[in-house]
Amino acid sequence: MADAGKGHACGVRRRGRDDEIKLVGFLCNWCSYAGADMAGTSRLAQPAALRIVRVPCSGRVDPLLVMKAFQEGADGVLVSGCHPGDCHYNEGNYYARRRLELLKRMLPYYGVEPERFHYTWVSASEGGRWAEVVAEFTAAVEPLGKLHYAGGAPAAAAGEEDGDG
Amino acid sequence: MRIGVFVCQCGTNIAATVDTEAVAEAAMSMRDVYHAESIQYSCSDPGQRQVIAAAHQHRLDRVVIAACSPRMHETTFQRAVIQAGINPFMLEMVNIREQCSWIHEDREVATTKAIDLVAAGVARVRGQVPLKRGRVPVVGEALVVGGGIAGIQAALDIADAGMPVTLVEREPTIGGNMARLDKTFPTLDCSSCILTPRMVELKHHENIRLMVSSEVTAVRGYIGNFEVDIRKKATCVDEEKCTGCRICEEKCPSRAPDEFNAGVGESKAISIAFPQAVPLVAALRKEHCRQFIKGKCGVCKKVCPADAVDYEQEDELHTEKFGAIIVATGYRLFDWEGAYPDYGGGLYPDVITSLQYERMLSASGPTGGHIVRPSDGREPRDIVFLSCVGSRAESVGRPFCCNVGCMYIAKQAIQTREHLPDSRCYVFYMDVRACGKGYEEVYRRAQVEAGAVYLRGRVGKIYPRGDKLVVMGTDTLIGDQVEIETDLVVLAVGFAAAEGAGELARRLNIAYDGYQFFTESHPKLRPVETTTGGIFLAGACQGPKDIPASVAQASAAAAKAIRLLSREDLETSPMVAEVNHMRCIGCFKCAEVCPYNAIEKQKLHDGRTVAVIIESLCQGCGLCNVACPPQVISLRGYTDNQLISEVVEVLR
Amino acid sequence: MIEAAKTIRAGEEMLAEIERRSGQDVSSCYQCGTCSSTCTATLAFDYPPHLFMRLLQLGLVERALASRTAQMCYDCMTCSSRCPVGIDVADVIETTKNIADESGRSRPPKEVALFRRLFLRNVCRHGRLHEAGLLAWYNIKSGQFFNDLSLVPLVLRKKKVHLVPPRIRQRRELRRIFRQAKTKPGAK
Amino acid sequence: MSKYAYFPGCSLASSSMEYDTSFRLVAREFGIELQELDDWNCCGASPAPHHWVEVLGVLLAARNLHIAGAGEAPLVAPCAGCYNRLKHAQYKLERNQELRRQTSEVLGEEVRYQTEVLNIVKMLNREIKPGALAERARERLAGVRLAPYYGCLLVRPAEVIGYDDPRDPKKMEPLLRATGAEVPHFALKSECCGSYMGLARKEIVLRASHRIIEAAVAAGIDALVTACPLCQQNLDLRQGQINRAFGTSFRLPVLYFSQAIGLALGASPEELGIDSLAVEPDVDRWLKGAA
Ligand SMILES: Cc1cc2nc3c(=O)[nH]c(=O)nc-3n(C[C@H](O)[C@H](O)[C@H](O)COP(=O)(O)OP(=O)(O)OC[C@H]3O[C@@H](n4cnc5c(N)ncnc54)[C@H](O)[C@@H]3O)c2cc1C
Ligand SMILES: Cc1cc2nc3c(=O)[nH]c(=O)nc-3n(C[C@H](O)[C@H](O)[C@H](O)COP(=O)(O)OP(=O)(O)OC[C@H]3O[C@@H](n4cnc5c(N)ncnc54)[C@H](O)[C@@H]3O)c2cc1C
Ligand code: SF4
Ligand code: SF4
Ligand code: SF4
Ligand code: SF4
Ligand code: SF4
Ligand code: SF4
Ligand code: SF4
Ligand code: SF4
Repeated sequence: MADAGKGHACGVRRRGRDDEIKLVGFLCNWCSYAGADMAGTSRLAQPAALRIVRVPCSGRVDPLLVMKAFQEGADGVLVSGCHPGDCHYNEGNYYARRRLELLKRMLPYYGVEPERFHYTWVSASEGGRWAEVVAEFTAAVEPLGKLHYAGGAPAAAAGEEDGDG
Repeated sequence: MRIGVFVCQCGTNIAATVDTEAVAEAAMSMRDVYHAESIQYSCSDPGQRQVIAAAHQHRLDRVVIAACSPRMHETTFQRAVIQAGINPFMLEMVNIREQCSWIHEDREVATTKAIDLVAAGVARVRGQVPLKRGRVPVVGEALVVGGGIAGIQAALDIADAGMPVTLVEREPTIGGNMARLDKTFPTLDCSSCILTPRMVELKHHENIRLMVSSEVTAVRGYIGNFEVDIRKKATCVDEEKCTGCRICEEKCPSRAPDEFNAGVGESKAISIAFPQAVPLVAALRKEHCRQFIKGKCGVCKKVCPADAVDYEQEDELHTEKFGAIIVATGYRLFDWEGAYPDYGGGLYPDVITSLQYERMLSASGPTGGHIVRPSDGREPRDIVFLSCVGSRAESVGRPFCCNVGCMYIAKQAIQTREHLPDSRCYVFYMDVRACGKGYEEVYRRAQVEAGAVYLRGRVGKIYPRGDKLVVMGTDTLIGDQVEIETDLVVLAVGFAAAEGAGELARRLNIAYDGYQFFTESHPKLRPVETTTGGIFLAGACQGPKDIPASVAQASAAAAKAIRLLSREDLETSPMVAEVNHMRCIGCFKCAEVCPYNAIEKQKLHDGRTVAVIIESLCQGCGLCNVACPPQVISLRGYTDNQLISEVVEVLR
Repeated sequence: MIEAAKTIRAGEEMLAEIERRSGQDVSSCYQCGTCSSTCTATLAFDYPPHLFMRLLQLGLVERALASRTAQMCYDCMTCSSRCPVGIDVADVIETTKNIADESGRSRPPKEVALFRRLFLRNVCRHGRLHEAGLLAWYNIKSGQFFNDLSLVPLVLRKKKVHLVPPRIRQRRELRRIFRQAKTKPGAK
Repeated sequence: MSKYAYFPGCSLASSSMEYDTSFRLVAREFGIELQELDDWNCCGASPAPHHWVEVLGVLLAARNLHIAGAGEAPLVAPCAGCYNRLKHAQYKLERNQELRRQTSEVLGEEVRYQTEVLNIVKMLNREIKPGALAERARERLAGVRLAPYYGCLLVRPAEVIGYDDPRDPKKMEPLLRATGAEVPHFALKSECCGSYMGLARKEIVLRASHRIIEAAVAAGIDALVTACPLCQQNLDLRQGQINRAFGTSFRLPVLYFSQAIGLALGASPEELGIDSLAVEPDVDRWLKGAA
């Protein structure tokens, strides 16, 4: 792994092999992130393509963020939150579901196969289920191969508009 | 900006699969990283000391720990970096154990992934700013709304803990529905024997201020700092002067419905609901009083020996501050008449509700404890009970279980046998729900000792035949129709939320369900909290409940309130949302989605109305961040920039 | 004895068909018996409505198809209007009955089948019902010569019968309708 | 002057002629024109949807709807059974394209099925204001206790009929009150009378109708008022059979809705076919009582 980290933060080289898919998973802190922890504690082997980004609530996941991930080279994006009715913030996952449903329907217009996006529920106690989700999602995206995103930036890419900068 | 990265080996837990040295080396080439090293056990004391020392040595201002899940040790390392003089929010934990070493086998793959994750952590901490927990002072007094058994219990618990409490009750007396009951399951002890002492204790408690005939009309503020408007309605009786002699009631010529007795019997325009009322003062109902309808009477004023009657009395408006609020507004019976034309819809005098029956059983009730048919005053021989009226019936929009019907039917059947040894009770039921401690025993007693005949099935029709009632039902166990010609029918009518519960909820900004029962914050783990900080629930206002459950919940709510009131001020999480006021367009899409009502409107000097976040209420869910059309809200710690930079790094 | 684990599986498909065509969810019946409590036809049923629902729940669809309940229910909808769950019980029964009809599993009691046959023949022939004719034929064919005979003098006195059958002009169209209905079973 | 296409149905054309005559009379009195539907056929009544296939029931009713569809006027069907079949057919045709196609095929042209169909209660409520009736009735039936009996077919199923409450129908009441009569609550007003089982399973009808009559008599009701020939026959024509079967001696008149209104208008019992009822009410006493 001698050259593993040479790519600078603003650099060009890609970590890992070029032909491997990369997936991003947005996980809510209270249920799914804990579920993934449980899968780890139980040593449940999983495909390695997924990278987890922790968010407080699946309701924090902006569709623009998902599009941004595709734009940055994600071959698939997974969002996982608490089960309906179990949301730590009561209703955050309902909002998430509504928005992300819409997003899923829009994806083909950006040239992204809908299979590359998945929204699911995993609770803190469902380590086994989490491992299955990862395996299934990876298996679903793998045959599609790498995404060559051509959709352009969806209107006003979220980052540039940030309030705290 | 000087970032230090510490890659934990966790013994071999991580190091066996991830090349921690390589990860550290890779980290060194990341922007703003001035130090990176691999540590054997970072959470151990020596490990923590190593981090602190490195921080000093390299003048670090941000720290990334690549180790186990933040859910495991985030606080451990927050404490460590504080010792190194670094703001605890400038720490980022990267999970390379649960998410990496423990779930992968291939060392190369795992190491690459670990580097990705570390890069994301570095990117994220780079966007972090020092945050400070806020503090808000707490008003040390509690408000309890509703004076049923739940409200009484909660008020006493808080007052006993030495904190002042105001109890606001809408009726002229406290006691709620329990005061109307005769005996109470599971032990079948007398309701007023156990309730009255508490009511009296409450009245005389030095820490409790009792406001009857009063209602909450507006609520402002937030946890620790509520400002509440309370309207005390004019009852035309001076509470200080009235001695409760009831002479006025005796002499008053105007009849009025007797709500306390659930419509069994009649009352007067000026009256005291029941002999054990607290406070024991009369109240005048203007809508039934001649003095107010016709402008002449004045009898009560004349006869009152204490000169307590005052027709000129006006409503009083009080505004008070409280740190915590407990809502305990209880229930009423579902309005069954319109929903059940098949049961006569209220037309048959001998079809009564269980609460009316309860009043009849009560020795202090309108019939002096005699069970009689309202139509002709005769003692009934056969009595049919119907469970689940207005409960478990989607067709009338009431799918839920009333939770107490089965038990009070059993109780009433036992009592009926005691009152009328020759009588027989028939109970139509679907399931008998007797799940509490000692409950099944009561149900069995009703069957075995009191000889109640349980018929498994529902009733389709009730109609009069002469002076009797014909009940047409089914016994599903035998699979045939059953008809019972009976003297009296008692309906176990389901629970509905208290009158005006929805309105009160809107004033308090708490959530309620489609039946206007208030919604708890989490059905299992936060059963007495509401989604609004500082407001708690007790008793049947949250859902159908019996007395033991109401009291337990009341004490739990009191404990939560005490916990809050015992603090001088409140620490707030800094990971809250923030609005860029310059660019807010005042659309309030954010406020629509906020589950905690943490967003307020504020008028700026330039005339614009913008959103402001009340930090003590915001729980940091980030819904508003996503909802804001011009994207001018950001959630601290999870800003768009931070999340995007993380995404960029893991995908590199 | 009912081997429930087997019967439920075996009846699954037929039940799904009944549920689809009636739009009712049979599993939502909680066996309260309200439907049965005021059904006037139970006298002629082998299973009162709630047990009919139970048969379906347990996958005993064949029993339901062959039941007198399916045949004798006259769709008064008293049951449906009272079901606390809001199930249209009558529709479930009617749907089952239609399926029994279509698949030739229908076994209405003799006299009921006869009454219906005669009724329809009567209508098919004249276009309108000739009540006196129906009564007469029914009594002859069923062998119950004295059925409702007690009503005859009353009916005659009250001038409630027409001995000459009514007739419509377009009888040919009517026959077409009957033929069509026979050849297009189950257009639902 | 309002105009209606009129579908009498088989019963009104034979065994329930008094319903037909009284209905025509009431219509005439209020200046409503009834145009009998040309060459109408039996609507299939109750057995049709149960035989062979439900399609027949729809086809039979559809032919009538189709004829009515040629005109402008809404269609009134006083027989609750016919009304129910016609509404059912409409309901199914509206929702089932295949059925619509088949029906059109048989009829030889695109089926017209959307004509508004009314029962007698809805129609009279539309045409007669209770106040107007009360004015003409001048309390003629005062002191008489008339209770409406709706039965099943007039009000159920709610989603097809869409008029009145299927469990607690009330729409006959305003006009009945306007006759001057007392209209007490009748608990069994929408209980089933046993339907068309009179021939094949008489015991059902006898038991069901007995319960209704017994309850009415117990409630001190002078006469039941119905809008269904089947109910009327079960309760009236078979009352003798009921008495024999249950050892009772009820003599409870069961009038048609139009007869009750006709009496209030001052029509003679003969004009209204009161004498065709098996249990004849003592109309003279009723009218005297009021006077
Ligand atoms: C027939 C019957 C028999 C029962 N028998 C038993 C039994 O044997 N054992 C048992 O354990 N349980 C029994 N119960 C249940 C028992 O009544 C309840 O569990 C209990 O009363 C709930 O207490 P609560 O304080 O939550 O509500 P409540 O008793 O309803 O008290 C609520 C109080 O809040 C007041 N209020 C309402 N709205 C407002 C407002 N906006 N502002 C100010 N005040 C307001 C009301 O006036 C009332 O005083 C029975 C219930 C019924 C119907
Ligand atoms: C099959 C099943 C399914 C269930 N499903 C649900 C469900 O879906 N939802 C639900 O709400 N409830 C459910 N429950 C009920 C639920 O398990 C209990 O309500 C809950 O676990 C009770 O928690 P507890 O803390 O009171 O007791 P426990 O969970 O029993 O905890 C008691 C603890 O005390 C310890 N202990 C015991 N004695 C001593 C001692 N002398 N000294 C020190 N420690 C001691 C024990 O080791 C134990 O850790 C279910 C129960 C069962 C049996
Ligand atoms: S108001 Fe006067 S008369 Fe009435 S109870 Fe009070 S003291 Fe007695
Ligand atoms: S003024 Fe007269 S009517 Fe009114 S409460 Fe007093 S005594 Fe009763
Ligand atoms: S507690 Fe009993 S009576 Fe009440 S709804 Fe539940 S099952 Fe019915
Ligand atoms: S004992 Fe348990 S399983 Fe049985 S009825 Fe009670 S709660 Fe249900
Ligand atoms: S959604 Fe955004 S722009 Fe609209 S009010 Fe809230 S902060 Fe302001
Ligand atoms: S982050 Fe959540 S709780 Fe905080 S203001 Fe926004 S929506 Fe409300
Ligand atoms: S519709 Fe059939 S099952 Fe239902 S009540 Fe009527 S006859 Fe009985
Ligand atoms: S009334 Fe409804 S729920 Fe009850 S047994 Fe009948 S179908 Fe089932």
